[in-house]
Amino acid sequence: MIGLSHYLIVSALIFSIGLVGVLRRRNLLMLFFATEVMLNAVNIAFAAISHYYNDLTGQMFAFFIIAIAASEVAVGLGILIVLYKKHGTLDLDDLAKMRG
Amino acid sequence: MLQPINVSLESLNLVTLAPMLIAIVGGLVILILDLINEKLHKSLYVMLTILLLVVDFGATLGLGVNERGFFDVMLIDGISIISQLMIIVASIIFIPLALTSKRFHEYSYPEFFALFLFMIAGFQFMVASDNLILIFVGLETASLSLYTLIALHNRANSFEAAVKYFTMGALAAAFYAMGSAVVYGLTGSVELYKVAEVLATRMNETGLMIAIFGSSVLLLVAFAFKLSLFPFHTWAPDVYEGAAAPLVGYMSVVPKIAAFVVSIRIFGMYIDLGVEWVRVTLLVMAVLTMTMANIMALVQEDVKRMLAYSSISHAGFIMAALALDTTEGTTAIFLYYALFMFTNLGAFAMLWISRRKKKAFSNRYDHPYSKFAGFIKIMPVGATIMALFMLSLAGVPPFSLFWGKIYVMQAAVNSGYIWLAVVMGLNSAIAAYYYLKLIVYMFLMEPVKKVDVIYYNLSKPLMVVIGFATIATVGAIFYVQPLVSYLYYMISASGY
Amino acid sequence: MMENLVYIALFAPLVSSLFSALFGMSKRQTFVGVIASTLLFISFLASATLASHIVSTGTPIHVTMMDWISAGDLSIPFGFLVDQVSVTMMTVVTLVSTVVHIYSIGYMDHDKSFNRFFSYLSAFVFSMMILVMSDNFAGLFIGWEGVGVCSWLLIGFWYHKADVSREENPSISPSWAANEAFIVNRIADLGMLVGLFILYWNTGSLQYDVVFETLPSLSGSVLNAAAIFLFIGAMGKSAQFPLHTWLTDAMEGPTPVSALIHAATMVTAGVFLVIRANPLFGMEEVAGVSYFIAALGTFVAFFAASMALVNRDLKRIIAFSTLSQLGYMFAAAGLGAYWIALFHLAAHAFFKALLFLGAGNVMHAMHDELDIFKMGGLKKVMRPTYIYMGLASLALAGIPFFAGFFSKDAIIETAWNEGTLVLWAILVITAGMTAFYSFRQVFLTFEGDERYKAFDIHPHEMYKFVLIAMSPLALLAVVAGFGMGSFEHFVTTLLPEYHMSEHTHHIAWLLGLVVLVVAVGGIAYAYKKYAKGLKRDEALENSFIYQLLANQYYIPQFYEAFITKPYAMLSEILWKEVDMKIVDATVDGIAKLLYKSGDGARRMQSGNLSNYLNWMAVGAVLLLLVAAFSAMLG
Amino acid sequence: MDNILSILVFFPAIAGLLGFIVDKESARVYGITVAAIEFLLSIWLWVSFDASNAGMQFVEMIPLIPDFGVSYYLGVDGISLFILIMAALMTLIGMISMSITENIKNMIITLLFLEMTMMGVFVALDAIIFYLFWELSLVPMLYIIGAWGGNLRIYASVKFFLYTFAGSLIMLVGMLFVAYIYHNLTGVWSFAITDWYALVLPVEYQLWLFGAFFFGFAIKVPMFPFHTWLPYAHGQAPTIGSVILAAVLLKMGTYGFVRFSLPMFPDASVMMITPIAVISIIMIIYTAMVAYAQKDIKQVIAYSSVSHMGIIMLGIFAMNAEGISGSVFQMLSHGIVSGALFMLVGMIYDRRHTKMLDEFGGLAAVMPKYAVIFGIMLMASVGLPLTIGFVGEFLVLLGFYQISPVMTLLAGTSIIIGAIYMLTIYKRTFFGPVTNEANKVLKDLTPTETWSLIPLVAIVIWLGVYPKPVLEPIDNSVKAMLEFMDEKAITKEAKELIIVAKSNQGGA
Repeated sequence: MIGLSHYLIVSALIFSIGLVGVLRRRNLLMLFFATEVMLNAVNIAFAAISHYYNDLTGQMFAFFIIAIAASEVAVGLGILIVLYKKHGTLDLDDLAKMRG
Repeated sequence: MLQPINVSLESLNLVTLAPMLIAIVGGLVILILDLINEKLHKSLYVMLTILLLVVDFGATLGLGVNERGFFDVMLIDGISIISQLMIIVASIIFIPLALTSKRFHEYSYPEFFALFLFMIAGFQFMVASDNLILIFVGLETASLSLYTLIALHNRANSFEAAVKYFTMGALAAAFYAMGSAVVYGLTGSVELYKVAEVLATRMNETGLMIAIFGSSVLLLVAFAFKLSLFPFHTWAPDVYEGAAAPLVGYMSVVPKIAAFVVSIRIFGMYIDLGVEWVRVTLLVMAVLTMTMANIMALVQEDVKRMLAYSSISHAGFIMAALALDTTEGTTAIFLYYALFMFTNLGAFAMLWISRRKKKAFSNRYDHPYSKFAGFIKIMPVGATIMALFMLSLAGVPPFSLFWGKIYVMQAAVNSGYIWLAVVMGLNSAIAAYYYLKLIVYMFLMEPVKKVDVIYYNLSKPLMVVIGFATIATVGAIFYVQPLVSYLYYMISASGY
Repeated sequence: MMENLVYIALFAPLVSSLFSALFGMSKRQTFVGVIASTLLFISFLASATLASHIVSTGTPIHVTMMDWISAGDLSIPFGFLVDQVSVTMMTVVTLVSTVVHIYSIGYMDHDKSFNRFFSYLSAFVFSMMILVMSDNFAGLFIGWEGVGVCSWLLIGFWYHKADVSREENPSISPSWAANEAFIVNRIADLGMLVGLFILYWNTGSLQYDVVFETLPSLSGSVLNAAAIFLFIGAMGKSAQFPLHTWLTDAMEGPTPVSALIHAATMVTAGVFLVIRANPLFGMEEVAGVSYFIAALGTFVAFFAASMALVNRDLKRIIAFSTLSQLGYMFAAAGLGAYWIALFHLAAHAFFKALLFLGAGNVMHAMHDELDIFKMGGLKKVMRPTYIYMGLASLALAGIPFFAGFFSKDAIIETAWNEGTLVLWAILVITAGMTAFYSFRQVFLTFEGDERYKAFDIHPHEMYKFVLIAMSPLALLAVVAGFGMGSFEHFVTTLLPEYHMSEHTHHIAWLLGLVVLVVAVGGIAYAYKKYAKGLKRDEALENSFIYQLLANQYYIPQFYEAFITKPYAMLSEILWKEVDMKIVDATVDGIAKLLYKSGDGARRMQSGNLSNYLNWMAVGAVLLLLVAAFSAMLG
Repeated sequence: MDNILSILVFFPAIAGLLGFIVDKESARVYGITVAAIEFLLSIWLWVSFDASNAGMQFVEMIPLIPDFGVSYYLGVDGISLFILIMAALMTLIGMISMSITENIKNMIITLLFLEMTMMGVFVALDAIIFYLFWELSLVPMLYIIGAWGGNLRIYASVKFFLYTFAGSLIMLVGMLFVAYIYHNLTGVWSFAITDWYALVLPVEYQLWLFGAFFFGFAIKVPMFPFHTWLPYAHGQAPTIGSVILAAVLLKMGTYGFVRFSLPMFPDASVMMITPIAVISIIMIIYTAMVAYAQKDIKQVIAYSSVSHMGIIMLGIFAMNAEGISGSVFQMLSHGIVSGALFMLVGMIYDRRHTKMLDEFGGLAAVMPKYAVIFGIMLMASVGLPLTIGFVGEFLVLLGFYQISPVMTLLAGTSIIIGAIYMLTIYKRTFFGPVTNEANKVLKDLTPTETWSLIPLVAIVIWLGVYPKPVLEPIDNSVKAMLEFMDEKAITKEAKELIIVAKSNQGGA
């Protein structure tokens, strides 16, 4: 029987995968995807907990997260496009003009 | 069969939403105006924004203390009112800085002003709710607007800054969301007051602690990022360097006020529940933040970057006040920011007036120290005012921040954290070095180049803003009393 | 009326000093000297009148001018006490001063700082008057320090002279000698101050009368401590071993200064202090200290005389002799014969001043040449001076019936009387040495062949008025001794009486004869050796003893090598190694450490976004760790 | 005029603000006039001061931040009165003798602000107001040293600022803690020193607080080993800066000990006598030796300041009226004398642009007036009786003898080693032949210089001969303070060691 804890473990695993992605990826676009993965992991957790408590709040939160993730992508991609126009690359190792 | 939802308009208490709605509607109005006529001058938008903010201010002022509204997700308690007021005041001071004598193209976009107003609404939502969902929505609304505002400065550095901020912000958002999920899983609620109730009954369960660990650490990461606490501060210097000076001044105050309010609600709750290690963790972070930021600020070559580190260090100071979790500590947070706001905005405004399109003094920096060498000879009044801001930041009495500092330190002493007060004192001494460095450059050195146009960007509105900041900085001794007593009243009224 | 006289006696020198100071920077004005001398003479007259008043009435005059310092329970007034002891000193001081002032008009004739000289000289007299007249220890200390400063100013009067090596001039330079004198005196002054503190905290006052009244109720250790520290003070001013080196170096000053300060008055202040504080020094409890004073005095008498034996410098010989005579005075005071000490003090003042002034004449004549080996036969051109110096030397040698005979003899007798035979023997031998070196000097200067001619010097006698001015001293050097009886009667109303025992009294003539024989022997030997001319004895002069004496037992060199130089070196080390490299470097080190750690810390700010994100993750882990730790600890 | 203290504090500040309008050419006259008026005001304060009243006079109190207990609370007693007058006098004389011409207007304005802070420190009776002026005084001094100083001026000024700033922040924590205790005991917030006096603290608290205040004061004094900023500050500062630094700013530290540490922590003060005395003796001997090794005249005087401050510190901890009154008097004496000495060094520096001892020699022949005044100041500095320097030094040593004869003896070496370095520089500067050609044509003091020094000479002699008008009010206040301390002390040792003057024991 698949219970709440299974969902949560899956969620945690996906979250970790996303986190590793954020830490290891060098391409900004991939990095954004990784954060989306993390947010979706959270969504799984919310949905599962919501079901567990039989309470709609969690699902509501999940919807909000989806919405926010979407706008994040919108804004993020916008910035990436200008950046790409300026730099011609999305490799974040090239993005270190400011330091110290 | 679902029952039709029957909600009375009165129980919604929509007036609690009024301030945010004013900002949002105002933003929309600006966008519509732009649709109607594309050639409107930025001064129109500036004044319009100010007007809207004044109305917003009035609406906030009119709110009654300790009210809930809109399905009880809005929480209008003392700290939400004072933080909203501070956010609005800071915004009112900030926005005239758009009226420089030279053109910076972001201000010619009406979108800038619309985004700005949306951002304010976002912050207002953050502080006016104890619902994790609404906080998240407010946080993201504000952050996304802010990323865009930074990027609008339209230089390579500002894009880099925006990307760094954005990426790390996204990660922090994920942490926040995960933290909320854990809290929700623990208690079945995302309303903090309910969370606190549930937790209070279950505090003796051993398994609970691990979950609290998880939730608080996850949330802490998210807010430590927002508050630029060590080691989550790494974005701050780069973003501050990349963004336009006034926006930096704004960023070092307003988002932090909002984040602090949320932190007070969340971590204050944990501390109140008796989770002592949250306090310890916060204190460790606070001390690390003020110290590390200070020593890194020592070696900066650029004034703006130095000020970035300095604001990080100040955030550490305030974090320590938060960790005390006493009414005085909480009052100290707001008092400190209320005073810091003027001085810091003033200082960045001074940088703003010296901003040139080309980097005349250094290949890398806009505002290297050497740019200000002999400033006293070029612009005596400007140098004196800048020096006043620096002295205030260093905590030299009677300038404004001194009062904030002693209030924080007194709060620490009162809670028995004398070592903390001593650490704060020593940090202030270290910090004095880099503020002094600028004063030394301005007053004691000869100008490096024959640049008589350092005050390149000066205009009347900027002078007004700077003048206002100066008066607020110098005359602090006269308004600290009413300010403290108001803040203390509001905060103790809302039970913090 | 008498009170006014007190003020006149005290302040006339001050007025004189201030008046001369007005012209201190202008060119030489004879009237400055004349007026100064007149004022000093007025002071002398006032003192003399006071003396006769005291003699006739026997009641001391005590005036309090005003408050000086009062803090806490301490209250020090400017109070002046004219009693038998102080009036003696006043008279002696003002008399010698007047003579010296007049003398200086002639002696300093060609000096461009003529006016300044009188200003300093009168200031000295003023300080000396405060010293002797004060009615409390603090006031005494004012004068004490005041004479010190004036001595500094006057020794260094010819400040423009450059430092030379010790071989060339044992005193290096006037300014060097002045500083030495001041600093050495300061060492003793510290002792004196501590003495005052002891007295104050135990008696609650610094007034002589209060202090002396309370003394009997104090414990022995306190009394001893007070006596020791006061005597340390006295040792400095009176140049007792080991603080004696400055006195011979002080001869760098103009000769009138040597006469007045370093012979007649200031150097006797130490003796005066012991006499003044006789209620303390005379106590049973401090007998040890008093005996030490006597022993030290005896030792110094011999020690100084030994150095005088071989010295070639006219003034230094007299200086050593002064030192030696101070030893005599201390011996008397230490043995309890205060009035004898005081008497010798007065008598010595007269003949020693005379001797110095005579030496000044010689020096003037010889164009500042002081080496007696380069003189000789001066009696032809300087007969009056010869007579004066001869008389003074006779007095010094203790030939009957000159002043020194009475006073010195009494001291030697006292030593016998106290049963301190060792002291007695040394004092007797010293008397012989005194006679020898005095006449060695006189003969080498005035008798024999005219060695100065080889150096192309044309000596000439001093001005007439100067010689006349010296006459009162000559007179006193001759006759003062006859006043001994009445003097005893006069001062012992205040000072403890001192009587020889029956036995001593009995053999007094024998004792006197012994001394006389020794003294005459000394003179005779000197005559034999030097009167006919100078025959240098290379072997003797190169002998160890001779060299030891000529180099003042190498004490100045010792001080230089073991005190002055190490002090300078230590100072240098403290500054460069400790202050700069440890104390200051620590402070700067902290600052640098902070700065360096800033440099280190900024490396985490690599600018690379990936790094930043990793830092966030690291931070999260750290937070977990901190949380776990504090949860476990809490 | 009940608010004369406010006038004293703010008159120079207002004048400083108005000074921005005054024309550059007239700035100097403006400054002198203002300083003269200020000085007259301070004299007026003295005239209307009631010498027989040992308590605070001309008290003003306006609550500023009542919620926090901060009020604008001023008052003056015998201890602070004369330091005020001296501060006004030294500012005036410093301005008159000032030779700076570059940026003169800025200098004048800075000096006027500095004067405000100095006045403020000595009249403040509220700890926060005290702290406010205390810190604020650093800023004008930083500018003076940094803008008109020598080659290392920036290093010196920053070091001065940061060092003092760091110390005083620890003191601030101490102040906050006292306020907290006061609040705990009474339920009222107050930073008023007079309120704090009433606190009887446990010994352990006293010790900690004493330590906290010690950092603030000791660095300012400066006590060994916190003294190294001073030689730099003095060495680099322009003459006027050194004069005011030595005359007034250093006194803030010792004044702090008298105003705060002693009456607030009597037991801790008594327990700390030995450590402080040891430090003081190190200051006295060690820095005097270091002074002897200096090659630069100004550095000699700078180090000698440290040495003299050691005497003052020793006197404060004598715990009897003789010592403390003497100490306060010595503050005045040191202010006048070292101020004058710095002015004198400045005058020769103006002529030769060097302060190195090697460059000089035989100046007495070339500049007799200068030599005379220097000599008088030197004698005052080594504590010659009948000069101002003796009274304080004598009383201090006398007072401390009560505590420890041995330490007094050690401290007393100051009269010897003080003479050593002072006479050495005097000899090397003024005596001997004039060897350096450049010195042969030196001009003696100008009338301005002479007349700015003569008042100081007059004071040096006047207060040496007749110190009573000054010593008496000081002594009254000190006696009252000691009596108060004695009553308040809780440990037996403290009760024993604090000596209440007999003349003051009437009631008991």
